[in-house]
Amino acid sequence: MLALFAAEPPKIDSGGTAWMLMSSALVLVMVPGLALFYAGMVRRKNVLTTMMQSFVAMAVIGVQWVTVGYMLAFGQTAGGIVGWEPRLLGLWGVDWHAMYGDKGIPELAFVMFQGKFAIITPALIAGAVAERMKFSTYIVFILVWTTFVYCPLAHWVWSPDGWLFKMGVLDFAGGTVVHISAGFSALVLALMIGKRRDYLPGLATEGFVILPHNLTMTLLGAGLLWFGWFGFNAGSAVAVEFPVSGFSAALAFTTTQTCAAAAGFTWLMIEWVHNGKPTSLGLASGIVAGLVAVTPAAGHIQPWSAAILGVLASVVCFLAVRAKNRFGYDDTLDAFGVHGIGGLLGALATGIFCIYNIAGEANQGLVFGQTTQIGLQALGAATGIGMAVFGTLLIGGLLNVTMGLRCSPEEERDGQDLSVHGERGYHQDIGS
Amino acid sequence: MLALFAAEPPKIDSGGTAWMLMSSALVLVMVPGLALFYAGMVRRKNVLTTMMQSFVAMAVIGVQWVTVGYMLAFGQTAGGIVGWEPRLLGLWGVDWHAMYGDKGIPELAFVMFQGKFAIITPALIAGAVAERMKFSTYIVFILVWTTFVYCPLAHWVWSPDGWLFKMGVLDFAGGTVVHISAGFSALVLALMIGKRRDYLPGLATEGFVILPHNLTMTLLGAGLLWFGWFGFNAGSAVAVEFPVSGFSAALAFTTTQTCAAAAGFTWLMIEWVHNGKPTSLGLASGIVAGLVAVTPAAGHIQPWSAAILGVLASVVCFLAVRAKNRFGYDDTLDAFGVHGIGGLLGALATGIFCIYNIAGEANQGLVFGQTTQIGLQALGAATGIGMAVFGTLLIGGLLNVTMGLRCSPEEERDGQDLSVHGERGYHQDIGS
Amino acid sequence: MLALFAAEPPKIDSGGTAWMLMSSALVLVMVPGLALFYAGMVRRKNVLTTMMQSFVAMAVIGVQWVTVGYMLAFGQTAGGIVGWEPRLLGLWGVDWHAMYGDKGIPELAFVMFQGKFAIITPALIAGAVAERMKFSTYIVFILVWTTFVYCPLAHWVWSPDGWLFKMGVLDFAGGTVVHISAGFSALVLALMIGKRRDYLPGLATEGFVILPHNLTMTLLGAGLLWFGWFGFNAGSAVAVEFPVSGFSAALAFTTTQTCAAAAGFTWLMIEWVHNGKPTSLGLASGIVAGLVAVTPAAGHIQPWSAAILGVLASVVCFLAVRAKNRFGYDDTLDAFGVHGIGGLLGALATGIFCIYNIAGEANQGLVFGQTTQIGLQALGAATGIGMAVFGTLLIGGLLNVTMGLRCSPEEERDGQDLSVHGERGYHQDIGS
Amino acid sequence: MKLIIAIIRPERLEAVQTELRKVLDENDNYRLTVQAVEGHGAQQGEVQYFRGQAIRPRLIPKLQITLGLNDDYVTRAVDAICAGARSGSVGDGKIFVMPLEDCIRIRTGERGGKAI
Amino acid sequence: MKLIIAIIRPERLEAVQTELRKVLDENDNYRLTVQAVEGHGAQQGEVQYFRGQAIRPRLIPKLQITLGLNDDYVTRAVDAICAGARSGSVGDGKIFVMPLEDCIRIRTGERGGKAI
Amino acid sequence: MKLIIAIIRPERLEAVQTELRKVLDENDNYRLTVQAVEGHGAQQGEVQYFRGQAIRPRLIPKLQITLGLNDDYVTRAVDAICAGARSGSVGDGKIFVMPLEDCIRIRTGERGGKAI
Ligand SMILES: Nc1ncnc2c1ncn2[C@@H]1O[C@H](COP(=O)(O)OP(=O)(O)O)[C@@H](O)[C@H]1O
Ligand SMILES: Nc1ncnc2c1ncn2[C@@H]1O[C@H](COP(=O)(O)OP(=O)(O)O)[C@@H](O)[C@H]1O
Ligand SMILES: Nc1ncnc2c1ncn2[C@@H]1O[C@H](COP(=O)(O)OP(=O)(O)O)[C@@H](O)[C@H]1O
Repeated sequence: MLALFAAEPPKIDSGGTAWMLMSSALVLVMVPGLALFYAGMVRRKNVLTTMMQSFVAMAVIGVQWVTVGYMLAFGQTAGGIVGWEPRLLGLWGVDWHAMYGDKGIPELAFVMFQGKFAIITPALIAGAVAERMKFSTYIVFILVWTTFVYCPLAHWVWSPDGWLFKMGVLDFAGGTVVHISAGFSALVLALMIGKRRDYLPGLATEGFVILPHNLTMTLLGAGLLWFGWFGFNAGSAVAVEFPVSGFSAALAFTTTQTCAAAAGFTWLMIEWVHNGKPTSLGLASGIVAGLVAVTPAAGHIQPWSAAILGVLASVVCFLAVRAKNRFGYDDTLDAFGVHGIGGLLGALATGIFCIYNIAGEANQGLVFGQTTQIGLQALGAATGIGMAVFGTLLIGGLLNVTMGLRCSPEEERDGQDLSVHGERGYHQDIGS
Repeated sequence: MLALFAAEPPKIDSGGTAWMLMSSALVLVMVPGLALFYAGMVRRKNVLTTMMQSFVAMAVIGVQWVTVGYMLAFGQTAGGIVGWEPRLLGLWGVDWHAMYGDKGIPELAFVMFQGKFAIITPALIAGAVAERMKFSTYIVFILVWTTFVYCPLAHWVWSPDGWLFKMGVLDFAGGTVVHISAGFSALVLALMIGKRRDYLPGLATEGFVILPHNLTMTLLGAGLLWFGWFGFNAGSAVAVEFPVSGFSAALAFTTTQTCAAAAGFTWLMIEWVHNGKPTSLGLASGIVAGLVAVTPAAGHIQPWSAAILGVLASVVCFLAVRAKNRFGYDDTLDAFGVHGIGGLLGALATGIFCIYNIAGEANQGLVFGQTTQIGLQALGAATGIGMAVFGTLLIGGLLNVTMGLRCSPEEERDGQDLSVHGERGYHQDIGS
Repeated sequence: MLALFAAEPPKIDSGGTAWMLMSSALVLVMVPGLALFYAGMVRRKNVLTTMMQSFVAMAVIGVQWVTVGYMLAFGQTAGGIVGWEPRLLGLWGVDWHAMYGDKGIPELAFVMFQGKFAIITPALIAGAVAERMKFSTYIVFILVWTTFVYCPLAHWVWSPDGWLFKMGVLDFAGGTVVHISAGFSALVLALMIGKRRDYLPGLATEGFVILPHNLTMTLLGAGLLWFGWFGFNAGSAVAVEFPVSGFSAALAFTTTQTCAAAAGFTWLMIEWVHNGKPTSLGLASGIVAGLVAVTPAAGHIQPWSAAILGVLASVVCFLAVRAKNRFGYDDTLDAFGVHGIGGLLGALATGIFCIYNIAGEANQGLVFGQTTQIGLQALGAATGIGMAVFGTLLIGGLLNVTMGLRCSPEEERDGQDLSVHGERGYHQDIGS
Repeated sequence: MKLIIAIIRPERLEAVQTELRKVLDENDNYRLTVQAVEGHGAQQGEVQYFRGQAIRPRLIPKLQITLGLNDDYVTRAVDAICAGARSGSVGDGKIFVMPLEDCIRIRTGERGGKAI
Repeated sequence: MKLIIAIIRPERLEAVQTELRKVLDENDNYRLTVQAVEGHGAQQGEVQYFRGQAIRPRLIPKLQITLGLNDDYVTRAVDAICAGARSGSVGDGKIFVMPLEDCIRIRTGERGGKAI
Repeated sequence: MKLIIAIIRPERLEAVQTELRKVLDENDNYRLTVQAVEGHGAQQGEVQYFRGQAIRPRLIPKLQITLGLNDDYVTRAVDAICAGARSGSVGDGKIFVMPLEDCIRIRTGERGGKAI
């Protein structure tokens, strides 16, 4: 049957293509990973709705991406603002023999890889509003948000025509596009939607508390996230190198591993010194904080920088999470404290440690005495924050007055699993 | 040490080989995925025996495949009926430096990839007879069924000598060989074995009910299935293209993702409109239905066709599952409704949407005005159904009169975990 | 941006690199797999501390490896004893464009792959001392043990300068370096630390028993271990062949699959005959025993040898686990019985079945009438045992008198989750 | 009024409910409360296996039924529970009958016999 | 002394505890014991869906409160439980009041009223 | 006959069973029923940490023991429970002694004292 394809000389790099497909699969498995990570921390009555907030993103954004999302983010630019290339609608005009740029991989492989990023980003936001956001509104929110906030931002930063890309802002695997945008949107949404009815941080030592119902789920989730993150970060070498599975990928893999390890260890130690109790959730939170922080920097920094970044990530995110308790807003699962702040740290750290800039010039980080890149990074981060905050205010505000952001008080009290989805996560089967 | 291999000039395509190995591993991880998917839906007292039905297939068919299975399915044909090539027994005569065809991969990589398909197919059947099939009989059943139903069918459809292959039937990754064969066998076996003692669908709204004991397991299982399915479908490019990780693989990956997303979303919407309750199990069921339906079509259709197929898959499988309640047979976890019907839909849809046929001629689907391919697809599906139904009637009938298909009433009442395996899935550790 | 890399002609084998990165990720996912496998078998009150024993290895050894571990194991040799190449400290002097040997992969990819082995090895030991080892001491123990036992042993066996390597000892993926070293250290540590307060094997049939709290976790863990083990074993082809994803990798993949399947089935059958109860834990234990035993042999033996080895592995490990009950020491989760004995069996079996030796000469196994290799294997295993036993005695002894090996009796009684980590694995959320 | 606390085998709940329905259900759903408990008694623990070793947990899973009743119904209910729960082997459990001084239906505030 | 056993809706525990605190807490934490149970009664089971099929489990999750009290406090406690637990719909549950002969505080060995 | 309901610390069950065995076991296995409950009282909740924040759940895990006894054995059993369950710190729990009117052994239908 080979004859079928012989007409077209094989320009494919089979190794790079294998790595792209595998990386896409790895990013997909982060979604159940995230579902477990989040769901373990909520109460039994909300475990399914919390998992669904991740899973439904696979369904909804999975369709959105091949319909319009890919075009908006990676189509030919309309004035540097957004992609606009009608032949990409529904991937209608994408020949399945089309190659992606000069990277030796099919365009469809690139479409899929990027699609997974679009799926997981809005799902991160769910962590901030878990246990109270209305499910129907959530679906509409992630659809609109991905279309009007994520896709343009991805276009600005990652498309060769994007204005931030052209200025030289670095974002290897999505510190700004993914984590800053999700984290700051999470904060805004959490503030708009208000606290859970029984969230009383001031009384936390006096008895009114909400406890994670199953931390083994959260730990397994963290493990799957770490696993999948190698695809997320090392797969992002697709943007910078041929072959895709080459030096950049290996570097990104190494910094990812190192930063996560250092951050996990640091968070554990902070807790040990601070409370005398090194918690498993602390270890998992540190791992995730490290993974977030290294994301924008992964292919641009050296392993030892990644170790330092890991330490910083846990210190900064630990403080950010504590700040929540001081300010009293209810970011249920710390989507802002970990993704927003961790992503911001990573974006700036890329400017501090980077060993080459977008033009390929070496040693551009602050540690090498250069200040241009960190300025650019700050600009990129600020843009991401602005886009996230205003976009979410607008979309959230509109949805608030139309559909309502919040489930009913009874649904919140009884748990959305039963009241909204007609299911319970667990049944004891007494006598059956 | 390189010298060792230098004598043999490296004809290996390292990228394609990497993708084949990875795909094989991905298909293997579908087995624990399936175990979780199924086990979450049964009652606590049967959780381990249900998981074992999947895991034991890894052990039993894992050995069967390298012993005789590979030979029967992919050995040189004995009259187009079955493979018969004694040197393949125990892989005895397979030189580990042998290549598989012109695809640049070691033959052993192909053996392993196909072996994983042989493992998961009979494990699918278990879903229909969960909570009551006798464990020893189950083991014998899957062994005999794989040998006498699965292997010949794989030979007919996938071996270049197979009669269905020669006629031009398309089955990219196993709609007929895997899902139709498993799904229809599941139906037959469920009918032969009868309902569970406490399965009373007519009273479902009056109180005698069997509830899933842990839906978070089922959701995680669905996540792992989706993840592994990329290996299942995109790895199946091994049959059609060099390099294995090239355009076909990327296309299959894209259609798999798109169909699953569309189907997941559709099932959720059907439930929302129909009952007012969009369930997590519905979302997971839709995802699986979409994955099943796209399997035979994955590398042969366009992404937009996959989206349509996803919508169809959920509509059709939703109705099939409801039909069960009307007819009153007890397909415990809907192996027939999802795999049998979904696989049949996919096999036919391949004839509707396919963009090239087995000879490489373009635009052969019904949507392009061609009717030959859909006829061939119907023939393939009918053959698969016939083989599954008669094979299972025969094997099941024989086992029924010899070993007995069903566990004892006490074992069923008390759960097989304790009575058959001497274990309980969960212990509360009161006071220890 | 390609220009950046054009100066350096691409010598990278993209397929091999993809496989190395993927294999590294697969070995990482074994760590959550191991965490689940172990944690399911302990009581609820220790579930988090048991999972943390695996996860913390990712953090601690993750940092150790890039700091000193890689240098000690794979740096230029200091007299064949240990690696000593200061430029490798903190990977400071590793240019990210450096290649690893003649294998066409970046050196960093090799660093990462080997680093995952260093992470999982000490985590295996935790199984023997679960539910009673002091958490702080555990962290120090794995750090010191990896540095002074694992790294030198890896140097001896795997570094081209290592003395065991030079003599011709075969250890494809770590029978001696990983499983013997971890298993025998586990035994020594279990003996030093003593039994759990409520471990009374003599009364096991009279009512004082410790039961696994969640076997579904253990089964899922076994599934993830099997999945990840393909990276562990087939990825180890990096040591012997170019391209890395070629014949050796496919062979190792095949023997891994075959041995695990045969072993899983054998253990199940032994239990069935012996107790009349084929348990799910038995199936999982057999799978793991098979995976352990095939590890040193994976790329050196034929598939049929792997099947025989699988049968042997379950017979031998089943007996070893029973011996524990006779001798009365408390190896909580049978780290010695499965990893120590299984690894030893595998190391010797490599000498029995191997089809080529380190010099590339064919048919060197005992079954081909050659005795040299099995002698070498015995030497390697004996060295591994000696190193593990003396190293652990020394490190364990020192830690015993300084930090104490064991948690306090109250912590043991109440569970370390609450007393040490300030968490509970599960909350019922009564009324919230 | 009496309060009955009965310990039964988990697999007998269905039969017990069927029997109780016959004697307590008067065009209304009879009422009862169930919970999972673990029991120790003459019955040997169920044999389980852990890595080839036979073990018998000290405590065996049981169900506890709580049932508030007017005096007239006590004998009938006790007989029904016995009928449904009896297997004849050791471990069938116990029925405890206790005096009940008052009973209040929370929804209405009704008290005594008519609130049962 | 009396022993009160009350069956309530799970979501009402918080309110019940708030009410009990008002009448039982005398510069000391009032004491109570709670457990998860399942109840059968006039209330229809909560509707759930399984693959498109509506099902109503026979048993509904409830909480059981156990409360040992001196006689003076019984009326107040019963009223407080009713106040906190009442939703007005079928399924609010019951309060059972039983005679309590003795009460021992394990820590001190104190008996009777002062040990409650 | 009496029915004893005792609330104890989970980690004390082993000791309580050992003590009860001494006084109740007369060449027969003594009988008892256990269940997991949660308690509220003078004892402060166990401190737990959630993302760096110290929290104390309102309810603390306890075990509840149900024990039907003939009158002669009550004092002994109470003393045994106290001996096994006492740690001396706040939170040791309570023993409630209630009148038991009847007891039926389901397996045999025996009633009263000999069925206990
Ligand atoms: N006096 C008792 N107090 C509390 N529970 C009891 C008592 N007697 C029996 N039980 C409960 O009944 C169960 C069955 O009792 P057992 O002695 O094993 O069987 P049988 O009642 O048939 O002789 C026990 O496991 C225990 O839960
Ligand atoms: N006589 C009783 N004995 C035991 N439990 C009871 C009794 N009456 C009510 N209950 C418990 O109270 C719950 C609520 O009772 P139900 O009849 O549904 O509502 P209501 O009391 O509002 O009429 C039941 O589910 C059951 O657990
Ligand atoms: N009057 C009571 N009614 C119900 N449960 C009680 C009562 N008194 C104590 N308990 C139970 O006993 C446990 C211990 O009581 P607590 O006041 O904390 O300690 P102590 O009894 O040592 O003073 C409580 O958590 C509760 O479960």
